[in-house]
Amino acid sequence: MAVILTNTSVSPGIFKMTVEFTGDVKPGQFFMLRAWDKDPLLSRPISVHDYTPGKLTFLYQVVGKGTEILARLQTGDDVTIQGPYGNGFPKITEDLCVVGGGIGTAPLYYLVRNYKAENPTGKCRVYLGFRDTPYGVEAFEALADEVVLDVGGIITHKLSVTPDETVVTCGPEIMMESVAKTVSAENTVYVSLEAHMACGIGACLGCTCETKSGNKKVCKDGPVFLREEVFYV
Amino acid sequence: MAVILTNTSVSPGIFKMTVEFTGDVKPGQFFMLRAWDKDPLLSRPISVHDYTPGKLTFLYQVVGKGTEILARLQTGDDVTIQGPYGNGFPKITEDLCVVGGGIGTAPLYYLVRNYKAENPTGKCRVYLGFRDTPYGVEAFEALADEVVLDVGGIITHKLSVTPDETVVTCGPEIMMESVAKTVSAENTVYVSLEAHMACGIGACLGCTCETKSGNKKVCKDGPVFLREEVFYV
Amino acid sequence: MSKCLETKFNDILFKNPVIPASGTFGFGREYEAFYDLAKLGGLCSKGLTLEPKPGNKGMRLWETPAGLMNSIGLENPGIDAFIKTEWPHLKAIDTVTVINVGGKDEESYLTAIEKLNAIDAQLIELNISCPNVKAGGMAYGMKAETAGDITKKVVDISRHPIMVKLSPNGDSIADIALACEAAGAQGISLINTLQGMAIDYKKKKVVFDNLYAGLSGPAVKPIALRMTHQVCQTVKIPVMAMGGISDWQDALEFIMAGATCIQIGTINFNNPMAPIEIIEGLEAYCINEGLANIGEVRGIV
Amino acid sequence: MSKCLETKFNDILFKNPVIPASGTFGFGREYEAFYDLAKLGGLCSKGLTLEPKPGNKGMRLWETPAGLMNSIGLENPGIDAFIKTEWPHLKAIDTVTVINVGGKDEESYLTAIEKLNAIDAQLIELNISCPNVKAGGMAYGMKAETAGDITKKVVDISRHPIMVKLSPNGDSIADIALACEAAGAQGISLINTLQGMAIDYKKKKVVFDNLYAGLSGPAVKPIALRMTHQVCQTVKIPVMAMGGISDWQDALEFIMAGATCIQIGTINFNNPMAPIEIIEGLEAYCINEGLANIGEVRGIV
Ligand SMILES: Cc1cc2nc3c(=O)[nH]c(=O)nc-3n(C[C@H](O)[C@H](O)[C@H](O)COP(=O)(O)OP(=O)(O)OC[C@H]3O[C@@H](n4cnc5c(N)ncnc54)[C@H](O)[C@@H]3O)c2cc1C
Ligand SMILES: Cc1cc2nc3c(=O)[nH]c(=O)nc-3n(C[C@H](O)[C@H](O)[C@H](O)COP(=O)(O)OP(=O)(O)OC[C@H]3O[C@@H](n4cnc5c(N)ncnc54)[C@H](O)[C@@H]3O)c2cc1C
Ligand SMILES: Cc1cc2nc3c(=O)[nH]c(=O)nc-3n(C[C@H](O)[C@H](O)[C@H](O)COP(=O)(O)O)c2cc1C
Ligand SMILES: Cc1cc2nc3c(=O)[nH]c(=O)nc-3n(C[C@H](O)[C@H](O)[C@H](O)COP(=O)(O)O)c2cc1C
Ligand code: FES
Ligand code: FES
Repeated sequence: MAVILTNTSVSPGIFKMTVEFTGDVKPGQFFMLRAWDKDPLLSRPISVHDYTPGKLTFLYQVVGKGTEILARLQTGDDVTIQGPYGNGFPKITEDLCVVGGGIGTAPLYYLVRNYKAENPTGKCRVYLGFRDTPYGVEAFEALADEVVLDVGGIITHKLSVTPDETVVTCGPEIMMESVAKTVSAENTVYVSLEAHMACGIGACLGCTCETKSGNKKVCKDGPVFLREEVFYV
Repeated sequence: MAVILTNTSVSPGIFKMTVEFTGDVKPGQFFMLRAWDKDPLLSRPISVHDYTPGKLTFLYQVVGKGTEILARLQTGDDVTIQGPYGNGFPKITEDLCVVGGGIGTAPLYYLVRNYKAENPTGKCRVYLGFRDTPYGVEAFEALADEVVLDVGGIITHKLSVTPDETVVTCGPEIMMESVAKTVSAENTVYVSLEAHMACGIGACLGCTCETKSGNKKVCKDGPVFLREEVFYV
Repeated sequence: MSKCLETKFNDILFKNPVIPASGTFGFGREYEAFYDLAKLGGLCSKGLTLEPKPGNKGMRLWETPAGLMNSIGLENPGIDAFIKTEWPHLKAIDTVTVINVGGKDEESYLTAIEKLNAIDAQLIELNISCPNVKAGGMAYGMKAETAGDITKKVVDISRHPIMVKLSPNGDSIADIALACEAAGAQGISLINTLQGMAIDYKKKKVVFDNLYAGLSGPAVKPIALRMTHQVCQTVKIPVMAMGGISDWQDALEFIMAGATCIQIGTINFNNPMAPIEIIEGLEAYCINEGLANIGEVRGIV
Repeated sequence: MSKCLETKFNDILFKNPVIPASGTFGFGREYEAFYDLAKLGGLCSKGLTLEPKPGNKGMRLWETPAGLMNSIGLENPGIDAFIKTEWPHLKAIDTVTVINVGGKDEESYLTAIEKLNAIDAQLIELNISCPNVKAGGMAYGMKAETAGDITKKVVDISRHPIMVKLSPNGDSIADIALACEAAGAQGISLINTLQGMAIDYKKKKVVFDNLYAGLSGPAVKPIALRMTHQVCQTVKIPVMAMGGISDWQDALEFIMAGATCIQIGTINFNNPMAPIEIIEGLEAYCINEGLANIGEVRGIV
């Protein structure tokens, strides 16, 4: 159980929720959220959008029953959160190029903020693609060295990566696949996958994805994978 | 859909909810309430506790999942109400003696208030029995000619009915049966029954009770019945 | 209303494929307060038996997670009273009335069917699947052989087309459907309720006098959808499917699984407007998808 | 902890009758972060097969009203790897480990069982009811005859007691249980998942590559409770029951229906503490009701 500090709409259909939480939380990790009993049955995996001790933030899109219920919660309400789960992004010391699409930008903010804190001299460029109304762009602009925004187009058309950048992408699968295929094989590319989840902790084997080294669990071995493991580029 | 004007606890586990509603509402009728989707599945039958045009009041006890959800609703929230359903109490012109037990007192308040409005010279006596903490007693005292209160005992032990009183009882079945058996056969006695309900409108045949004249539907033919019909006294 | 939902079930024309299910809609009267019944594709009567039946004693309803258990036990006024007091009203409604018939033995089925020959009904739903009456009903529906047998006898004497309503509690439902088809059934409907049990732990007693009872509602939808698909893959006669349908998306899934029409049961209790919302939802779907008729997506999975 | 929950399943002593169900608990490790596994009556391994299995491709999970459909397809490391990497860890936990074994044909069942003879397991759960693998599994569990056959062969060569896990999708479950008992099974567990179907109407496609999948969770509880009651009324060997149990009240109802132990499946995903809360709830119940042992209410309905 966590107490909700704020939960407000930041764009049509997009909500930002901050809850009380203290513990170790890495960028790229996620929590299983619920604020209901048996309808729906399962908890919902939501990435960490930002974290400072005491304050854990999620950015989420309302797409169905679970996220609709989350969106109706108010300051002071309780929400059950389990986590943090998942491997999270590895420590990045090279320059960083992140490519986010839609709500896939959610986990990238904490990544960038954390990267900048750990690599004060590192360079970080951000590509953000949205189908219609963009959100969260200024937050990235306040942190990153460069932000390229695309609305309604295909973000990978604008993408150009330098040899000393590590690339991290999160968004629609088709976008991540395109990033994985476009970026030179010399660069390290991480993708953050999604899968329907029941347990979130590696017990049900429901979130399996095929990789070069056999089945992996998105919830436990991921959600962050090296491009080579999952996209046969 | 109705908008909640107030919804507050009036005693441990007992809530009073007032919603916006205008229409014809008779004492003894009930509404089917819901403020959830599929968990629980069915709506909950709740009697009219009081009504003036624009303001419909329920008095309910929290006993399970449905009433728990109702109890959490707040001013301004929506609640789905269907009704009014059921026959309600018939027009009473004799003196009135009501015998209520626990939350069974809920529909009796509107009955007494209405009786007094329609029969300014009629006499109305009220017996109220509670297992532990009583509630709503002053409201009855403000209306009735006499209020007999019993806590922790058996209300029918105190009951004595005059020949010119019509008796109305609502409460635990064992109490209603005892009233039905105690009161002289000369008096008219009405009981207000409960049954698990699905539709509330007479379509599912789930709320049937056996009567002298065959099966009756508590939701449509009742919930108010003549004692002779249902208790074989 | 456009014609995009018009559906033929053999040669019976339904203005849309949405029909409230037997036992959840009385004889329709109660729902007239909510909407004009002529908007429905059809409606299905409460299960009728030859003789009036008082139904089961004791608790009749019990809620379960996303489901409802019932043990009504076919309470009904009997065929004669139905023909006298309900049929004139039903007949006058501009929609298809499906007449659901149950029985306790061969004779009671056949006599009931004969009596119905006297009225101009369009479709009879032969209920061989009610789990809530001890003698008869589901007994016929558990095995292909007995289901085929009773179907043949009924078809032989009925002047109305017979749609057999199958039980999900017996042997392979596709086998049973096939036997009914071979016996001359002109349609299949499914599923009736799943046999379940409830215990009141506080009272240390079973809830229903009849021990087991029938489970319906959203909880059973995945099972009903699987069975619908199995039957639609197996028989050529049209199928009227039901089981947990609560919105137009559910209805559409059953149509995609091959159902010609769909019935709406338990959700009527939760939302009396459900059938109308489902009709409107399917219509909007056709328009948005550019379908001239909903039939274009029937059986596409 | 008091002894009011101690339960004997034949001569195996469980400190309480609560056991997480196969496939919902991995090999236990993941839940060690939530509580000490020694608090459990026992735990049940993921379904093991002779050879490692990658499981099914495509979507594996789909939520339904109060239910969950899964199509994992028995992904597991195989018996050898299990014995090597998981068993030492499991063995060290002070609780009963039930080993769940699936197979694709007689030979694979028998070889798997032989390999397990090498370890000191206490109870084997013979899975003849997985609806998610094409060859084998449920095929054996649909009919009394085949279920009895494979049970007999397995019992003959196993040095461990065999509890057969039954499918709710086949012929009369009581008949199947009886056949397994006659074949020498020392226990029955039930139910495995109910076969269901999901369609993604937006994609106009079935959700699962394997067409149908297994339904579990609170939605199925009334059906599981009925089947548990039917089987407990029929066989003399002990029954380990499951299907939709989500709290101690549910668990108690299964015990009242006659189950000796109960397994906790899908609800682990919804509430990882569920097994512990159920144990505590049952214990409080015994105290409040003045029961020296939970067995006093077993089978009382
Ligand atoms: C590791 C991970 C991190 C995520 N982080 C975020 C985030 O930060 N912000 C955000 O808005 N969304 C995020 N998602 C997606 C989010 O989990 C789904 O949008 C959400 O579960 C939808 O639930 P619903 O009830 O609103 O929708 P419904 O469509 O009604 O859900 C039905 C079922 O499908 C599952 N489901 C539906 N969409 C997805 C999806 N895209 N991924 C996984 N399961 C899905 C649900 O969990 C549920 O079991 C993440 C998903 C994963 C796997
Ligand atoms: C005509 C009528 C009028 C009523 N008026 C009032 C009222 O004014 N105030 C009040 O507090 N209660 C009233 N009740 C009882 C009220 O309906 C139940 O307390 C309520 O349904 C319990 O729901 P739950 O989800 O909280 O409990 P749960 O026990 O979780 O409910 C489980 C199921 O049992 C049904 N159920 C449980 N108890 C009863 C009951 N006593 N009567 C009928 N169904 C029940 C529920 O509707 C539900 O379907 C009335 C009942 C009827 C039939
Ligand atoms: C209260 C109730 C009464 C029912 N009575 C009948 C009946 O008389 N005849 C019949 O064939 N089916 C009857 N059924 C079964 C429904 O017609 C339907 O097959 C079943 O409920 C599954 O659909 P659903 O999940 O949409 O409710 C009844 C169901 C309910 C809930
Ligand atoms: C994700 C998942 C995986 C399962 N895997 C197995 C398995 O490997 N072997 C088995 O016998 N049963 C398996 N089952 C079935 C459960 O053990 C149990 O029989 C079923 O889920 C019903 O119980 P429940 O409703 O409490 O979940 C699995 C169930 C789920 C949900
Ligand atoms: S969600 Fe259960 S293993 Fe990943
Ligand atoms: S509740 Fe359906 S008939 Fe009364």
